[in-house]
Amino acid sequence: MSTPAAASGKPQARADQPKPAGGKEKIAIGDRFRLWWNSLSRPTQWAVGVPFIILLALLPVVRPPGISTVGTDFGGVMAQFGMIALIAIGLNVVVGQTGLLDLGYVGFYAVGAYTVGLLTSPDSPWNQTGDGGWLSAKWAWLAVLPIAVAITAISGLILGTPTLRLRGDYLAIVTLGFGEIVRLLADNLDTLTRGGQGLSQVAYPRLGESDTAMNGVFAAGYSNGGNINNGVWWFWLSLLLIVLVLLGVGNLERSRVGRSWVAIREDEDAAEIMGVPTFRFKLWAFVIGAGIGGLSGALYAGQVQFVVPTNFNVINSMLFLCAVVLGGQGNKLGVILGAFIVVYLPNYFLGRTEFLWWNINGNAIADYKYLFFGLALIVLMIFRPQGLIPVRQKLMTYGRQIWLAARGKRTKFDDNPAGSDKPGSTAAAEVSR
Amino acid sequence: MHRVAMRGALVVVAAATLTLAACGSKSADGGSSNANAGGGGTTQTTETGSAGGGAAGSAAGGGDSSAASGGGSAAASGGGTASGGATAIKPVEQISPEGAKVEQKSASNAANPAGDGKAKCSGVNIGMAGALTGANAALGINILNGAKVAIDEHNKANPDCQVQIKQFDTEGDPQKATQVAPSIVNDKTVVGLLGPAFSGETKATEPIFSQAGLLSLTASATNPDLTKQGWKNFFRGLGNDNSQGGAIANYMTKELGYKKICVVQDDSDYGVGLAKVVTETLGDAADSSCAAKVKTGDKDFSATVNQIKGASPDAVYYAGYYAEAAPFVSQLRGADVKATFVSADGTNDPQFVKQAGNAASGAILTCPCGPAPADFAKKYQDLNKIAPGVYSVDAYDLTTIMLKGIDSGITDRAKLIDYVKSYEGQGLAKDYKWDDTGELAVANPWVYKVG
Amino acid sequence: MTYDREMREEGLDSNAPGLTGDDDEANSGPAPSGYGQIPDEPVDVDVTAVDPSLADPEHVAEVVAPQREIRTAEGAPLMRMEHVTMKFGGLVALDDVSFDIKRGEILGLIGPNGAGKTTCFNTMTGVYRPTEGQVVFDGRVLGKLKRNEITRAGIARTFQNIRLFNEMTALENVAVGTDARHKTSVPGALFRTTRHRDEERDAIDRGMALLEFVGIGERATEKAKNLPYGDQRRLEIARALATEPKLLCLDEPAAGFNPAEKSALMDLIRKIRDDGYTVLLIEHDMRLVMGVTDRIVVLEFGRMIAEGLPDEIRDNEQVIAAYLGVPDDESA
Amino acid sequence: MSFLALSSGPLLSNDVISFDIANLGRSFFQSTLDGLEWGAIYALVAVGYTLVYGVLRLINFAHSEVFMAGMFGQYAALMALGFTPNGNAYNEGPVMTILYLGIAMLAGMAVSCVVAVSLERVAYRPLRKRSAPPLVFLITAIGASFVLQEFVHFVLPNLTGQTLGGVNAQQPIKLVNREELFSVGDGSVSNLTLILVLSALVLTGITDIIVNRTKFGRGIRAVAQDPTTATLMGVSRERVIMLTFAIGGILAGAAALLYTLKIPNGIIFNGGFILGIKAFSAAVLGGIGNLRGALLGGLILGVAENWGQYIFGNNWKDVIAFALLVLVLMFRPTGILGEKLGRARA
Repeated sequence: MSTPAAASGKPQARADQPKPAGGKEKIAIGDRFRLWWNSLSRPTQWAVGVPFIILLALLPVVRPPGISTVGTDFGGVMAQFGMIALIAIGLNVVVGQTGLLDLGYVGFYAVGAYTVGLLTSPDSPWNQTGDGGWLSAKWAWLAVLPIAVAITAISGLILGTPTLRLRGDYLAIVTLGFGEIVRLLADNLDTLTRGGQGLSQVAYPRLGESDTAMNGVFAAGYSNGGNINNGVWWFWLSLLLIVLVLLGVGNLERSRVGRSWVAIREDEDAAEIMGVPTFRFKLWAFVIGAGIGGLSGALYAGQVQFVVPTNFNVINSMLFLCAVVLGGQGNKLGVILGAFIVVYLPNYFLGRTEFLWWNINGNAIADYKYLFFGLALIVLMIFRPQGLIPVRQKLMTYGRQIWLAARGKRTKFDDNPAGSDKPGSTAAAEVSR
Repeated sequence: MHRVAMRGALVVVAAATLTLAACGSKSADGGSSNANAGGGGTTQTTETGSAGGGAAGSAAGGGDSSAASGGGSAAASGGGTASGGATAIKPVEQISPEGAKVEQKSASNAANPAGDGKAKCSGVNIGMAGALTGANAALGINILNGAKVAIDEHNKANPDCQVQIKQFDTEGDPQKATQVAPSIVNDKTVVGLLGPAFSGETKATEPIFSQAGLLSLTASATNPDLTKQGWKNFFRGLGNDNSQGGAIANYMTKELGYKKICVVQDDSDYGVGLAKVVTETLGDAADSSCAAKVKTGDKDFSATVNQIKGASPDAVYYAGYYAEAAPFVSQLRGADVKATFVSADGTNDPQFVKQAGNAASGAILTCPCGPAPADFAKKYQDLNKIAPGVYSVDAYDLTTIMLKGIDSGITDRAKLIDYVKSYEGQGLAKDYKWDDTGELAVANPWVYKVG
Repeated sequence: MTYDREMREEGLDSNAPGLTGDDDEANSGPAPSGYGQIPDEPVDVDVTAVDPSLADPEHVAEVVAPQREIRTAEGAPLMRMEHVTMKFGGLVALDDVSFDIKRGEILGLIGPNGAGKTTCFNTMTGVYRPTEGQVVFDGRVLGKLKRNEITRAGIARTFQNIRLFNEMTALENVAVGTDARHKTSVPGALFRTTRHRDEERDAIDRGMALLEFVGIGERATEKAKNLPYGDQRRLEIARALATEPKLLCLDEPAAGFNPAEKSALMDLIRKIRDDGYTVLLIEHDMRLVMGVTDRIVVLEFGRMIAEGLPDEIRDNEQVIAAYLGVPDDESA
Repeated sequence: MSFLALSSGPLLSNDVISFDIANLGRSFFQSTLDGLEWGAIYALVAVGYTLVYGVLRLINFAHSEVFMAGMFGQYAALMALGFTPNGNAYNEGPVMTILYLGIAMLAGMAVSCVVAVSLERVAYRPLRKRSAPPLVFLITAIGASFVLQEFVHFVLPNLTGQTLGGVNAQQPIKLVNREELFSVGDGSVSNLTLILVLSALVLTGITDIIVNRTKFGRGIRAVAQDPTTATLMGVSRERVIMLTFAIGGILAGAAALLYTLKIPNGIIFNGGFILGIKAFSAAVLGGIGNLRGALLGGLILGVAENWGQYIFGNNWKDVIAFALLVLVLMFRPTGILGEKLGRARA
């Protein structure tokens, strides 16, 4: 976003607008943050956002005692969080922004993982990493990554073309069926996928190979002796991909595409009548969501180096949906928080025997996670269906111009009139920009 | 008015049900109290475990598994007669890879975790990794409890060497396991690991343990591939699927003289691998026209049963878990298929007999695990409040081996690996001596029969 | 009932029975708000800060109708209904209806309840395909066009029960309308091509101008659902105008308005016409129709019973009979 | 079907998916009879989906758990009657067996009904009051489904002294042994076949009569067609909705008993999930909102997937059911008999 004022040459007068004085001090923190953030130039926004991301990236390296997990490796948990966060972002495009309930999203995750598995596992008849294959062992994973994304996106196209004409609730069931079919196919086509035996020794990025880390930093056994192990590296990789995907999805959101998606979600018929080619944009949402799901699946296959159908149960679809709904449908940062909760909380309790001042059986709590998530879904839907961080989408590329114009008069409001503007939500929504 | 009437009817029915349920729980108590006590096993999601993931409960097969004890009399009618007496899984014999019977040694020379009581150590612990929660928890808990018996005996006898067992829950999920593994490695007090329990998670995590030079001694992961990866730290404390499958196949053709056998497999790693070995070893005796595949979680096998009925085989070999084996054998018998039902450790569980009832009788089940001697079963019961299950004895033996290593003064991981590599001795379940790859030098499975 | 079913199968009836409670046809007010919403603070936009030239109404009017054809080809037929018959099952909703809409006029379509106004309207806007006869718009037969293509062909409409995109701001609502003329799609947006940037700029410039044109420029950043009822109606009109239509169809735009609001609406409709648009108006309120339209078509029981200037219609006996036959206080 | 196309592709040879049409020919009648038995169960569960959908436009995703609760309900009642689960068949004589089955069925119906109605009360009604969008209902239903399953999985065993629920299937109580009555071609018609198919016909028949002929039914149809007018005409919408859930629950309870007669080992916390999806497919197949469609769809789905499993093998059964669902929705989303509750044909 280059400075819009300069580009259009029109809103020069803005700076000269008389601003009613005296109100500024009384704006709520969230508003002030948002105003401040919106007034920053793009480079400054980056300058603030990047350290925050770096801080997040350092979390599994520092492992603060109260935050780190006990029963499992925090780095590994964060790696899983990264993958589920990607999934949540992808699913959010479909469910949160376009309003298409996809209960078979795990199918795309599986397609992505199996694409990598089939092309790089020595167990697969289509393995391309060995003799005569066109993939070098060193770059196999990175080379297959775009292929996995593309194939998953195509699978989204294949599923979406016939089904996206259906009503919303039918679509939910069809996608559920699709998710199951993908898993059952992976199970039944055992000459290809080895069925329940799974595909092992899937390729992973061979980076940072050295004497101490013979297979690179992404290999299963890697650890630098301290807190940095392969899980942390996978987390960093996912974080990088999350930022890239967020930029892309953000660009889409603040454009005609995002407006069309939200319009379809709000009122599909009205959108169609207002000239939105709804089918085409629903298909785009499906394809983009699928591609992101496939990307996450490819990460999964690389990290675990082992793909097997049981990991792609429908119940995982529900868990992904949980992440999106919990965090706040439509809000990119919200669903990332949702993914964090879904992954982190059960792991947090795992192996823990005390929490604050109580003695607890952490394993039992972790065991009951679906019960808790189910309850959370019901309660949330009744009392706060918009999720923890409600959506505050920005749908105009040059929307900042309007925000700045609104600012002049806004300071007239002495107090935050609604009082419901969660500081976190605005912060989150803005960082995503 | 209708509304009132309907509400009233609802309340009456609900109250009646509750009353019935309340009375009933008392009268039916005797026969059902241990319906779940033996622990669970896989239900619908088998995860990736290849080691008898579903196997749980008492493999001891002794009289203590009062699975279907007594024919329940229908109290309400007074005249109810249920067919069926006490059936249980009983050990028959130990067999060699060729299917021949092997003479058992007495267990009196088995290694004792108590040692001489003079061991000195501090800050040395043993880790245990396996599913402790989730659908596959039963197996992990059997192993953990078996290990606890050994630790308990050791710590009581050796006041100067108190060893703890640190539990790490993997849920049997490979991805979860890769998250847990670094925690185990980073806990420097853990010198040896009992586990991982399943083959899938072992595949995923062993590079981590291998890299860290941590002894990994599994009591239940039976996938043959695991010892072919060149891991120097991995030892398997029981026979793999090949030894079990090969032996039972030979046993069926040579000892029992079966000519025609239908091999049915489920879709788990375990079932697929086992069925492959059995089919290969059976050779011509395996009838491909009635070979079938089923799914974990299936309860209806009508097509497969019909197929088998048409082939009239001497035996049906099922490679899979008890949750499917029980309805499968019931439906086979219901369709008047008289062929012997043969299966392996996945089915070797009291739940199998409970759920299949009389249909299970005569079934032949193998297990690389040995039956629990009576005094072990008693100690186990006293400590853990439930009966020992599949792999409990093996876990006890393996923990004992690690404890003996610790008692001999070993405090670092590399030395413990060396100790196990050169170990040779008798345990409660079998003799322990490993070859270069980490397989047991002699691994003879046990044959059990439901009767 | 039959209408209801057809509507539902067309998926048009957003308030289909069931989930949304008891507000079906009866509630034509703003969509039920309050479900799971976080109230947003009202924000007023300084329109001239966005674009100083918006202070000039002439400029605004020009931006609003970029391709306006004021007084060109005025009076030539823009849309022709040619012997249109519409049947639902055995029920004849429209029976051999023929009339024209001429460029630059405001045509009123009236009739008592159940006369087939809405069916006629839906046929004209391409929601229904006529059982017999055809609708010719600007030389093209509205036969096989998809609904979004019809909009791009130049027919825009508002809804009797307001159907805005509630979670979007007023400006974003209008921007969706402007998108009907935009060409870039996912690749353009993803990589921020020049054309995409131009179109986004156009969305803001025209969007703000349209909001200012209908008189709600200050509320540009407010969510549609939080706008007052009257502003929502205006926003719907702005959104329809954003698609750059040749024909603007207004479906009972004055429903729920008080006399003062109605008179303001009449001014707005005239202003739209003067800006070069052709307007089709369906309305219950006779006073409003008589006051603003150039020509009126009257339907009863699916048949066209009269067509003419407002004064002629006022004196038409058939029309009087039709309206007196139904005790309808609004016709007074 | 979609996977047939796969098998003829150049990359996949026939051993990827092997099929044997002749096998179906050999067992044509048997597979059809098996399919009808399944179809009967699907049909009864499908009625619950169809009724609720017809009235509320809501896919009651948790209906599979209503069915599951019914299985546990009838099981508990049988235990209360003194039957000890032992996996073997009891022989009580025809009169007593029918009596016991009747009690068990009533208990199953009662439990299912209570669960269904409470679900409506606790989860759906608050949403209706807030005019929530359909997606919110569906997500709530998924949450409710989780909660009910996990309740039986973890909580129920603790409440019942490990007697009910838990990770394992319940030890079966078999009251009826499958016995052949007569044979048709290669198939044998057993006592169970008759019980299942006749029960399904009778129960859906009764429901059809209730919906189409009684005052209650008129209320249901009125609300299904036009809630506003129905309310104006004095029909209590809330009561009709509750009644709808109750009827759906009762039939699911009946289906639960029939299911356990057929598959005695099926009583487990997650035993309803896949069956529920298939029953929903059956409802869609017949035309959701259409009672007779549910019966027809159930029978067709049951037969189709059984034929399929004879052709492709046991492990393809679910794929066939789901593929059928996808195909139906793609090509005839209104199902075989079309939608709309109470627009009775006849």
